[in-house]
Amino acid sequence: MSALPLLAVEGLTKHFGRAPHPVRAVEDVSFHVAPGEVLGLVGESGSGKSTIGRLVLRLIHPTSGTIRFEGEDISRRPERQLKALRRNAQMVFQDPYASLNPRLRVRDIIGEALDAHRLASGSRRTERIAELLETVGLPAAHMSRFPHEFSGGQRQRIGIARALAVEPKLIIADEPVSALDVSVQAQVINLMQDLRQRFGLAMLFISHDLDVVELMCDRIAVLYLGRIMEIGSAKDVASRPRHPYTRALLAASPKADPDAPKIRRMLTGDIPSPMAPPSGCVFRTRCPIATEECARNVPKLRSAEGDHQFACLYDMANDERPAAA
Amino acid sequence: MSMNTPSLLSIQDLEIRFRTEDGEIAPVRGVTLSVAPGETLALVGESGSGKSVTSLSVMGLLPRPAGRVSGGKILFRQRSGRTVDLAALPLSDLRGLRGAEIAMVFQEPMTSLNPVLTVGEQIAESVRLHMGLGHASALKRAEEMLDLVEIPHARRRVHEYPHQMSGGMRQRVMIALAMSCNPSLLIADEPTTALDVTIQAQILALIQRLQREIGMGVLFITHNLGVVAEIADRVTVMYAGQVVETGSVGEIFRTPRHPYTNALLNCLPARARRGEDGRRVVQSIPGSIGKIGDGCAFAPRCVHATDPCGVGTVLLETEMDRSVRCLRWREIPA
Amino acid sequence: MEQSPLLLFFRRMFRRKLVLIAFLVLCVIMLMALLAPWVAPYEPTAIKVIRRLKPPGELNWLGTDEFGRDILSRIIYGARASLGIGFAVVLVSMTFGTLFGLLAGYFRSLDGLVMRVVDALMALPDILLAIFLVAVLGASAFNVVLALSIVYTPRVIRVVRASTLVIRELPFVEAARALGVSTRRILSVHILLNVASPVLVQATFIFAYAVLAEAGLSFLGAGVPPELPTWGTMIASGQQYADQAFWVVLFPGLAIVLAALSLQVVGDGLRDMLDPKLRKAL
Amino acid sequence: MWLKLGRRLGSLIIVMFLVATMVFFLTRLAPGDPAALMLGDQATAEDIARLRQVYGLDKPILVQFLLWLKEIATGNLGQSIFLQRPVIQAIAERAEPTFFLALFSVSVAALVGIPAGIASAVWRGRLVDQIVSGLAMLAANIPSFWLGLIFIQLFAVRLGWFPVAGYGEPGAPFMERILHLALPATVLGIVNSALIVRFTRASMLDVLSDDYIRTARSKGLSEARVVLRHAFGNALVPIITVVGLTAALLVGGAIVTETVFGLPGIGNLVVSAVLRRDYPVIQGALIVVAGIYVLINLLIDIIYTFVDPRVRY
Repeated sequence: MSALPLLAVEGLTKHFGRAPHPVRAVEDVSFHVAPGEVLGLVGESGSGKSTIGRLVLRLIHPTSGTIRFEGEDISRRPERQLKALRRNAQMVFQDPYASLNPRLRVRDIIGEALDAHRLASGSRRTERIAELLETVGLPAAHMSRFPHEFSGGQRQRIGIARALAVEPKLIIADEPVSALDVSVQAQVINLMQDLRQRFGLAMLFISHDLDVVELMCDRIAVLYLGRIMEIGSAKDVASRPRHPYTRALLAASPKADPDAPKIRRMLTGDIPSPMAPPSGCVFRTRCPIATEECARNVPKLRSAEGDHQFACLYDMANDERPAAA
Repeated sequence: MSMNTPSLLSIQDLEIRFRTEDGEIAPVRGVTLSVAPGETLALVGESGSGKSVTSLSVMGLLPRPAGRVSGGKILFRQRSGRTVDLAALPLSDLRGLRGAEIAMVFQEPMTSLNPVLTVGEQIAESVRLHMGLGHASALKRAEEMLDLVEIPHARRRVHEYPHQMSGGMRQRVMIALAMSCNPSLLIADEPTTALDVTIQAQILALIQRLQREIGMGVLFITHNLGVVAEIADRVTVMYAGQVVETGSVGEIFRTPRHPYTNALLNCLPARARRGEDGRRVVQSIPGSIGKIGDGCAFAPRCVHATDPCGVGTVLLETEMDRSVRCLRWREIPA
Repeated sequence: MEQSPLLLFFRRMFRRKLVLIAFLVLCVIMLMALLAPWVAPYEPTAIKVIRRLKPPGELNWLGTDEFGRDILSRIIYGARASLGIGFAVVLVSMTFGTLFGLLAGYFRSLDGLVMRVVDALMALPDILLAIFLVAVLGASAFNVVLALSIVYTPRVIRVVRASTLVIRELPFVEAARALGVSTRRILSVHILLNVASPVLVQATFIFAYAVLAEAGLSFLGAGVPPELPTWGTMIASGQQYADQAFWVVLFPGLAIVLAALSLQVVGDGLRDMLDPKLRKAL
Repeated sequence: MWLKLGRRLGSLIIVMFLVATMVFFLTRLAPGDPAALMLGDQATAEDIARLRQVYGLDKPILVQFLLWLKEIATGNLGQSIFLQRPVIQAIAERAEPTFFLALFSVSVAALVGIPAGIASAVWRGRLVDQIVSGLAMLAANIPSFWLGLIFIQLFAVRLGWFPVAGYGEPGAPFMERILHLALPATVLGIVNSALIVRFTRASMLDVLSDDYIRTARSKGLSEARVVLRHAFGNALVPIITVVGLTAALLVGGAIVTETVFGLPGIGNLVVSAVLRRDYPVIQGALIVVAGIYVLINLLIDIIYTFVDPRVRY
């Protein structure tokens, strides 16, 4: 990366609850996002992907690790000193219903963002709200309506307009299209692509849907039980996965093509509880190539080529198979 | 296939009405579909399409007294060979079929099992009712069923409560419960939607295996086109309470006839195409399901709609084993 | 779609006829209380010994009490004290209950302390706590209000806290925090606006409870001083004459039932209307 | 589970401590010197001073508080000013009528309330529901003392079926006691059934809309089995709570009813103590009543572990 990263996360860890059995939601996660770049966080439940998003925005406090935004460590800052972060990083939520206060009009929902940072007032405020609504493809006249008068897709647009109001550099999009129907999902994906290009937004795009992530993101990080399994460019991760979990995840996602090969290789068993993650490699209990070695040490991320990294003792691409498998 | 084999389930021109605060609505207004023995029919649609309501009406589980079947037939061929109209069957007779010949698996494994009864008791209850087994042998049967759905340590887990199991395990229990009396028709209402991808794959494989072994017909309700491609023999697509197209899974994905089916497939991120500026863009369908008026329900969002689409009733045209509800399907390039 | 929210509110609210009737009854009672000097046929304190314990009739529609005072007039004046005390209790307990409920629900550090105090207050039956408080504070209308407010504030705290706990986890609150909206605004706009409806419903219930409790206290002789006519004191002083003149006891009691019942029905109507879960199920 | 119960026990002890604190300090707010009050009008300043010393009233208030806490922790609730005997003894003498009144009332309330609540939930919106809900609403808004007076007029004075008031002669047979308790228990049963009906109805409605009820129906079970086994089994926890709390609150909350019916119970004791400003008795009664409430709460928690497997494991 030539440019200074917009966001750099180092050794980020979050435990919920108290010892002896805390929920290990996020464990030693490191990544960075360059200005204007979209990084996808993919994983199943318990992978910690949403927790990472909230940690980055400091909506919850990290247990350890650092979060640098534009070079400044914000991981321990008190709320009072987070004004700049709140201006520069925003969130778009999964649930288009619960993410808008049902008692406020659209005008006030978006206006609140402007007020909080004293960005516009009076008639300039109204103008700006109208402008934001039009940016996300809603008529300005809708500003005096309440959220319940909109469909799911329209609400999601309002949520995006609210996030854009402070002109952020980074958007954390937490499953922004998962609750939407396919046809509406496509509308919102395209809108986010447009906005990204128009405003040069960087994004942390959190999703469980590999297809959506591959479409939206420049790079992808695959998470399992709070740890990064694999990280690299979208193309590399999706078409040349190096980690057995990534491979399994890709194989398990049904393709919308009756001629595509049916799902054959399948992971057995359940995702372990984040309260009692397996020792060593957290994936080993379901891994088709796990060996005794895997229980001993947590595998470090290692480089495949370029900035494509994966955390496995065995490189499936280079036939580094364990003797037993 | 459905032409030659007599159907197991045949829904004809079904209409369902609900009383609401703002008057009566008809979330289902013209559903025609059929499931042959041993076949999987996927019923596909987005939210508000009426697919779940349709499935509930087969079981007679519409919320009462608000909802009712107001038109059409739900013909079901019983094991005895007799064909009955489930929509007109007295509730007491319908109860004899529920769980015995028609079974259902629901979307939410976390909440679909009774939290205060062990999973064994819940399966055994059904077995005792329909198969007339005693307490001990019913519990034994429950254990066998857990084994059948690949739950490890079935002997021990039969005495566990739902909250002691993961979502995937609970969905297996739901399937075991549904299969416990060897139904000839299984209705699966979004059975994998609440599950993670890797668990979804397991459950889909399980349902397919059981279907092969037991030979039941499956009505599989889903919004996920990937799952449809994975599991279905034939597909029925619904939009705004109506069936708009039916065909074999290959036909639907390769040569969709209804503009909605076509547009829906093109909304998939996997079908994104590179635009002029080099960006990959997915197609989308403008707007959302709005008020349903005269004419074709999809017309307001359809790029091919012309004036005639907005008036009158559009009928479901059936030709061989494909049907489509569109005035212009012959003219529209696939 | 564009309809006056207030109109919509009333249309929804009064879909059930009973709610409308209760609301009207309540309005009539309140109007009578307000306009007592003009509405009441007699002075409530006018003693006429020759006409003591007269049954309901043309002169005294609801009969007279042991001093020959007109029962209807006393009920109308009694409404002032009974409803006035009830209303005051609602105001006080709503204000403090909402405040502490919001704080306890939003700030985890305050929660333990506030809720233990609430538990302690609720470990005593309403009437026992009230009678104790009045005994310590001294019997006066003000102290009755104070005592009943202390009794009912914990209920409001519980309701507000429970809603706050749910609402503060909702994404729109998270969104506000991510925007850097001040905590005060989050509490006073995002949370307060959304707990307003359960609080409003609770208010009507507490009004009814307070009217009932005040009557109970007065009846026990631990409420307002007996010379002030309230529905409770009327029953208390009439009690010993009930054998000869049942109306002395019957009518003030009916007044209590009518007022409390109307309040509850209106509260129920409000809840049915405001509770989206119930509305969807309709 | 033991951890949970232990934690619960801890918070209940804190609650008791807070009740004691509140009772002690609020009593001190009361006008008048307790010693002067105890001795009556003819007391001299010397008498009062001596008594203050005997009762430790001359010590700093915090010390008094701690001493008092120590006393009540060991079960000594002090001496009644007017009854000339220990408070604990006065309360014990009054416990029997209160106990049976609470027991019978809560039985009446539960036996009427639970079936009515279930019926009204199952036939929601139908005539049964309208009647049950209507009656429950009415019952909730009848002052119990007034209903008591009306009942006395009707069933005791006019019809003569039941004794007008009191608890019978000392040493009277239990049947006679029951006769004396019949009217007050009915009154309290009616008034308290309202809450149980509404709670049962609400929990049943809640449960009936749960997903597993649909599952139970999809198995082909009869509606009776769905309602009684699947729904009621799950609604049991909130219903047990409300029945238990009703019983707990009746122990000290039947004050007015006890007064109307002249039952020599704890409520009656409190009322006379209030009227006589017999603070040790008031304090003692409050502590005992709160203690019973807290114990019943603990009992409810223990019952949960039998009813709900989610708590057990």
